[in-house]
Amino acid sequence: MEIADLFFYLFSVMIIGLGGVVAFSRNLLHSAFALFFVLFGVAGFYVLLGADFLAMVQIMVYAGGVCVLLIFATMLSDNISQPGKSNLSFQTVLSTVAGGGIALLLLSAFENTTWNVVAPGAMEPTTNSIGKLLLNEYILPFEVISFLLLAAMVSAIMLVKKGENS
Amino acid sequence: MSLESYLSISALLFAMGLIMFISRRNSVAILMAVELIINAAAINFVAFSRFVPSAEARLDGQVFAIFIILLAAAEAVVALAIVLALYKEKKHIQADQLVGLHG
Amino acid sequence: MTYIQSVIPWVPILPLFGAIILGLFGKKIYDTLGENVTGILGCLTPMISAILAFSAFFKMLSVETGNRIIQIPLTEWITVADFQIEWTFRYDPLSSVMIMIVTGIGTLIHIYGMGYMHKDQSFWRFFSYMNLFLASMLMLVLGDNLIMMFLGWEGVGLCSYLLIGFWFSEEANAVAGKKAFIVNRIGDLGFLAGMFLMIMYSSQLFGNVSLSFGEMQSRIGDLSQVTFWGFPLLEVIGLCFFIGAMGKSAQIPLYVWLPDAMAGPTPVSALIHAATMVTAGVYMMGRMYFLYSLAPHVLGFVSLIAALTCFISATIGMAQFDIKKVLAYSTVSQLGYMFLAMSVGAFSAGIFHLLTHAAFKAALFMGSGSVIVALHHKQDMRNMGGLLKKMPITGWSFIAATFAIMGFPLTSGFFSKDEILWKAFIQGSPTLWLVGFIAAGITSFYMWRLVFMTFFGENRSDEHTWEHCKEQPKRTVIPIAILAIAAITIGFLNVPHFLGGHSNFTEYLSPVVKDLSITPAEHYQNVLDTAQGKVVHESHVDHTALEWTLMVASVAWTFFTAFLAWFFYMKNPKAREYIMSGVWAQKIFIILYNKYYVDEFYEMVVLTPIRKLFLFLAAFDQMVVDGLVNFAGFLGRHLSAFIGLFDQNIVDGAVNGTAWSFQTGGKGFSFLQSSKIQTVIGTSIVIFIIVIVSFILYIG
Amino acid sequence: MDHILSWVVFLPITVIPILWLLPANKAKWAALFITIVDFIVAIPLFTGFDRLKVGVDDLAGMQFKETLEWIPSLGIQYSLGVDGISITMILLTLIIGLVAVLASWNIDKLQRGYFAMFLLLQTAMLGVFVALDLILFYLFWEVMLFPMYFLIGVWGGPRRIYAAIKFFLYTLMGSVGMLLAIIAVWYYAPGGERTFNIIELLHRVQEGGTFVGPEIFGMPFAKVVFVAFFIGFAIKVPIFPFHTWLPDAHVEAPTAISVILAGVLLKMGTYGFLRINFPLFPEVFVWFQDFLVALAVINIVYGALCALAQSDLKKMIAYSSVSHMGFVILGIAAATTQGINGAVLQMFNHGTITAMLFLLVGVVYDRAHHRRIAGFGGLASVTPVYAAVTSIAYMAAIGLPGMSGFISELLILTGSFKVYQLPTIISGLGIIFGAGYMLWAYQRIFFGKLNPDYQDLKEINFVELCSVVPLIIITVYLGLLPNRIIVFFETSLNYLSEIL
Repeated sequence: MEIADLFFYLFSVMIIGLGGVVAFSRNLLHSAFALFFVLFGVAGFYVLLGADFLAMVQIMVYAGGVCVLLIFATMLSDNISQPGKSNLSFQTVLSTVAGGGIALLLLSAFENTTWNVVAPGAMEPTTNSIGKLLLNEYILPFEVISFLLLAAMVSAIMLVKKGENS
Repeated sequence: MSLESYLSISALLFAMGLIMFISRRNSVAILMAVELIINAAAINFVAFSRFVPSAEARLDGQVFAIFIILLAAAEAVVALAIVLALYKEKKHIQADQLVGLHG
Repeated sequence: MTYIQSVIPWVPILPLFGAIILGLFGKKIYDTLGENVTGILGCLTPMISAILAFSAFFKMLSVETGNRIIQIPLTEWITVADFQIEWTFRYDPLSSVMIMIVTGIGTLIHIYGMGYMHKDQSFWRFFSYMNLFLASMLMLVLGDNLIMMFLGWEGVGLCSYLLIGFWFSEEANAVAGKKAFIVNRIGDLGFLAGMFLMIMYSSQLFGNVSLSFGEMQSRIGDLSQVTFWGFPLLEVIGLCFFIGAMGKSAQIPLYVWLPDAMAGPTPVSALIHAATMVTAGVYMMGRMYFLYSLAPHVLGFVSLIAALTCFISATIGMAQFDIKKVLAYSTVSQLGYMFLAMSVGAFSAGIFHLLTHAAFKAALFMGSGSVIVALHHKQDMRNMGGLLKKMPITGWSFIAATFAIMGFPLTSGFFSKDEILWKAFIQGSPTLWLVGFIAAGITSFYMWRLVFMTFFGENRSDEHTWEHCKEQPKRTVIPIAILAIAAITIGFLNVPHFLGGHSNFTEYLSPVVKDLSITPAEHYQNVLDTAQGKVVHESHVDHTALEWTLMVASVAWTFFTAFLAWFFYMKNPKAREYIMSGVWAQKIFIILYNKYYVDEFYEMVVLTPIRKLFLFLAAFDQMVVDGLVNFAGFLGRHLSAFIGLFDQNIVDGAVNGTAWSFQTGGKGFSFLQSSKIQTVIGTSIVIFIIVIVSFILYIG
Repeated sequence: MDHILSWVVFLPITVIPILWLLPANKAKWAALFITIVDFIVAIPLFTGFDRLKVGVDDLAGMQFKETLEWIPSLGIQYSLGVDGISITMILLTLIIGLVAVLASWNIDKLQRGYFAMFLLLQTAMLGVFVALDLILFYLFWEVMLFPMYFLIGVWGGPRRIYAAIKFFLYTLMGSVGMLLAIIAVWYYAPGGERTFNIIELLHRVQEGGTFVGPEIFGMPFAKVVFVAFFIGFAIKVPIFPFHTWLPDAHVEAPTAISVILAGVLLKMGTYGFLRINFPLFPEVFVWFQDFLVALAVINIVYGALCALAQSDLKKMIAYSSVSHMGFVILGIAAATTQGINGAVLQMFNHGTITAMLFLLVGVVYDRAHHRRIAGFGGLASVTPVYAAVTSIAYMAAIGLPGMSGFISELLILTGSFKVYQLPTIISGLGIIFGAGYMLWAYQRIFFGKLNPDYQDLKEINFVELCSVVPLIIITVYLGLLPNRIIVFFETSLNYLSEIL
């Protein structure tokens, strides 16, 4: 039971627990904050898996950026406290069946596939190799992503602005 | 820890995201559900990149994860912009009433 | 030699430059520098080329007769495989005579034109066209091969079109121009056919063809053996070229355009339709005498056409009242004479008559032109008369020219026409001579009728024109006088043997144009015999006595008809009314006056059927061919409409039926149709799971 | 500059995106600029062209070759090349393109769209003449249709939709037949190994290879494929039964487009004959020859007669080009050296002369907004310069010696006279009718009394003049010294005439 396994269990409990809060809490704000911490858990996983740069990116971009944005959104739309129960009992049944089915399916798949994996090597800093990788092999996606982000930003502004003057 | 454990955790997270996605009425909640699902996928990527046998493809998973995060960010931005625009328009963002495209 | 070679190319090119300069900048020159300068510029280029032409002629005289044929190659024109045509000029006695006529008379007419076209607002355009005409006529005459001749041939056709329709504001002139061009074009088709035959067979026999006259002459022997569609080749080629000549030189079937060409200004009629262009056909036959001398049947046909033209146009000329129409028909009849000479093998006589005719006919036309201008563009002889007092110089030169055309002894017309009649008698047939003889009489009758009606007797025009009628300025009158003098004197160039001369004109032409001394049929027979090696005896019979009698007879006959004209028109006009009053005379007069209704005949036989044909074809094209396409479109549309209908209620019906059944059954699953995104995702995942699970369980 | 052909072909379309950056009325300057640049870029083509190389069927003979693997699996290459037959056509296309831009100076509706289509058309046309691969040839052939449809359909006259659709469907029908023929030729290529390259196929045919294939509807294979190709090209020429689209297309098309239509598009049909159709099936051509001469004579006389009956000036000129193209067919059908040389020369001359005619019609149409010959009268007194220029153009069209029209007609008639005497004489009648309708129209428009409502008709302006004058210079220059251009295509065509 090395320290790593311990952290693994800690983070997994954190993710699953807070994931449940996000999913089932009545109050939207609660779920927003819960999501914030779930992201932290995931970042922890990344560290465990040797992706230190990725964890940092996750925390900064995802948790810091996107999650805050979500929180803004929940704040702006005033009906936070409105009871979150689904309007149709049928929907909850459907969701549990779908969710559970997927989970069971995946878990059974994991069980009986033989992964040809190799024992993980030593952890080494990944930042500059990721950087090199990004700018050599993955230059095209890198450029496209930048273009995409620009487009997203512009469209977001347009959407909101159009709303303004109509 | 072994690969399966990471994968199983991400599967659970994925399932929870899915359940939330289907059952919640509030658009913002749905977006959160999407975030969950995306993170589940990212975990898988990183897990595989960690345990993948070939040496030179070691970091590909992580690069993909980065891209996923970026994309998620872009997606969130746009989705929220739409939601807010809708909100301004209809004063509510109940997913099941927003059925403009209804056949 | 080199002098000629350097000078000759300039003769046609100078007027061409003149035409281009006047054409492009004429308006500006006319507006800025005024009419005189444009006129002088217009006359300058013909004058220079005239000087060059005469100087080349005198230089030619010094060259011994042996090598008088000078070719001046410039560049290659069309070379495609075995078809090599070059730009080469050919200067030999025949073309020297022709270019002297063209440039000499051309310059005089240009000077005359300056006076005639006074104060006409498109003055500059007139001179540009005239220069262009001179250039293309010189090209025609100096061309060494058939294609260059054809270039000139079509060029003069174009210029005559432009000049006839010069005052284009009246529709009639434009129609006359168009008619002239199209009739010429029909003739040119004959010319083209002749050329193609020549090209085809000479390239077949000899590998390459350049259509130059020297080359054709050398190959004529072998070509005479070949037959085309059963007829001897040379006959067919000769006929085709003659058709071209008919179109250009207005012989019987294709002469209709010449009288209408009088619609153009008088200098045009003088230059083109009297002196130069119309003689192109005669020149062509003269140039290709070697071909015609081996084609006796064609020459027979030519003599028939020539005699007919000579006689008929002379008769029509008698009945015309428009001064220019009379001269036009006299030109057609004189051309008939020239072709008559050609048809009996007297090529040089034909060319000599061409020379003399050019002189006196140009003088006559210019004289009539100055009369018309004096009477403010009235051309009807019936209200003229007694103009001699008012216009002495024009009058007397007109009379001198009439003496020449009548064939008054020792005048040019006498020598040239008498030569033709004589050759027609010996080498043709007595009937040919008779027709020519009668026509000569009629010619002198209508010429003197014209002179008496315009210049003598009392004045029939109204007071106003009578006061204004005065002698034309120097510029118009002097050229007429010069030409009138020439008409009288140039006869001595070719005094025949029996009158003591030694016809040095024929001598001069001899290296290029060899006359036949016997009838073409006999000549052809001799050629065949020599070909088979049989000995040929040359018959030398002395005919001086016969010549004298014929000459005296024709002079007497022309004097008599002149007297008749004098008697009817001067002595007592009442006698004329008396004869005219006769029913028969009236009928004949009407027929003659309406030109045997030839124009109407052509209209009926040729033009209306073509007009009907193309209207029908256009309609056919519209209706049938287009119809087919539109019908296909129509069919397409209606087929689709029908299919639409069919589809509508039969197929659609079935579909609607089934659709209705689903409708009700599907209510239960309507939630599937709802657009809520979540339910859609959910159900699809559930279905996905079921599929995967069943897949694993049953197949896995 | 080894890829000169590709440059020349694709240069025009490079400017299309820039058109949208420029303000609308500047679009025409861009078009003018690129056509001039295209012309200059093409000059080494003509100076460097080796006149002695015969290129008809041996690959070495083709000049400025470029080959790129395009679709290796099917053996389709992007191969361009030029030889005697196509060099003059490229020159013609460039000249006509330049002149047509000048002619469309006062297009005011949707200028950018107009010039985009125009440049696309220009590229397609150049492409057709240089393509050596059947599929590439077919591609350019189809691409050419597309802009023409819009150019006629949008910027045309009153009945433009009908004319555009008719033009499009007609040519499309033809080219579908052609596509099938191409595939048949590819599939049954002699010598086993399949190729689309025209020159390669021709080479094999010369080696004695024949297209052996199954009977189609009972008729021998080679004949059916020949006829399929023939119909495809005949529609373009146009030849008698397929010509009805031409008058409508011309009447409705704007001036510049009918200049291009008559100037270049008609030549594609005859170019197709010379390049693909006839050399590929020499023995079938011999069987087809008499019928082709009959068609040619009908084309000449029928076209001339119909022209006589037209009241619309543009329709008359359309029919006159049917008649003139009939001469080209006559020249090709005779297959003698003079005949084919004359035919290619006539293709070039007809291009320049008819372009002049349509430009001049455009001049009067822009001012009077109608084309009825009867509607005009006595214009010569109001617009002398315009009258003079039109008279030169009409004289060139009649085939007056001293102008290029005469040389090519003379060569064609000489060539065809050697083989077919009577048909040549009959087509000689065509020349007379030609003189008839040209002069008749000229007289009705320019001579006679001045039509009152045209007193103030403006004289031909500078832009129109500088689009017509170069053409006149070319016509007169080629009239006097035709060898300058004959020498370009003489060697190839002499060889071609031996094959046929």
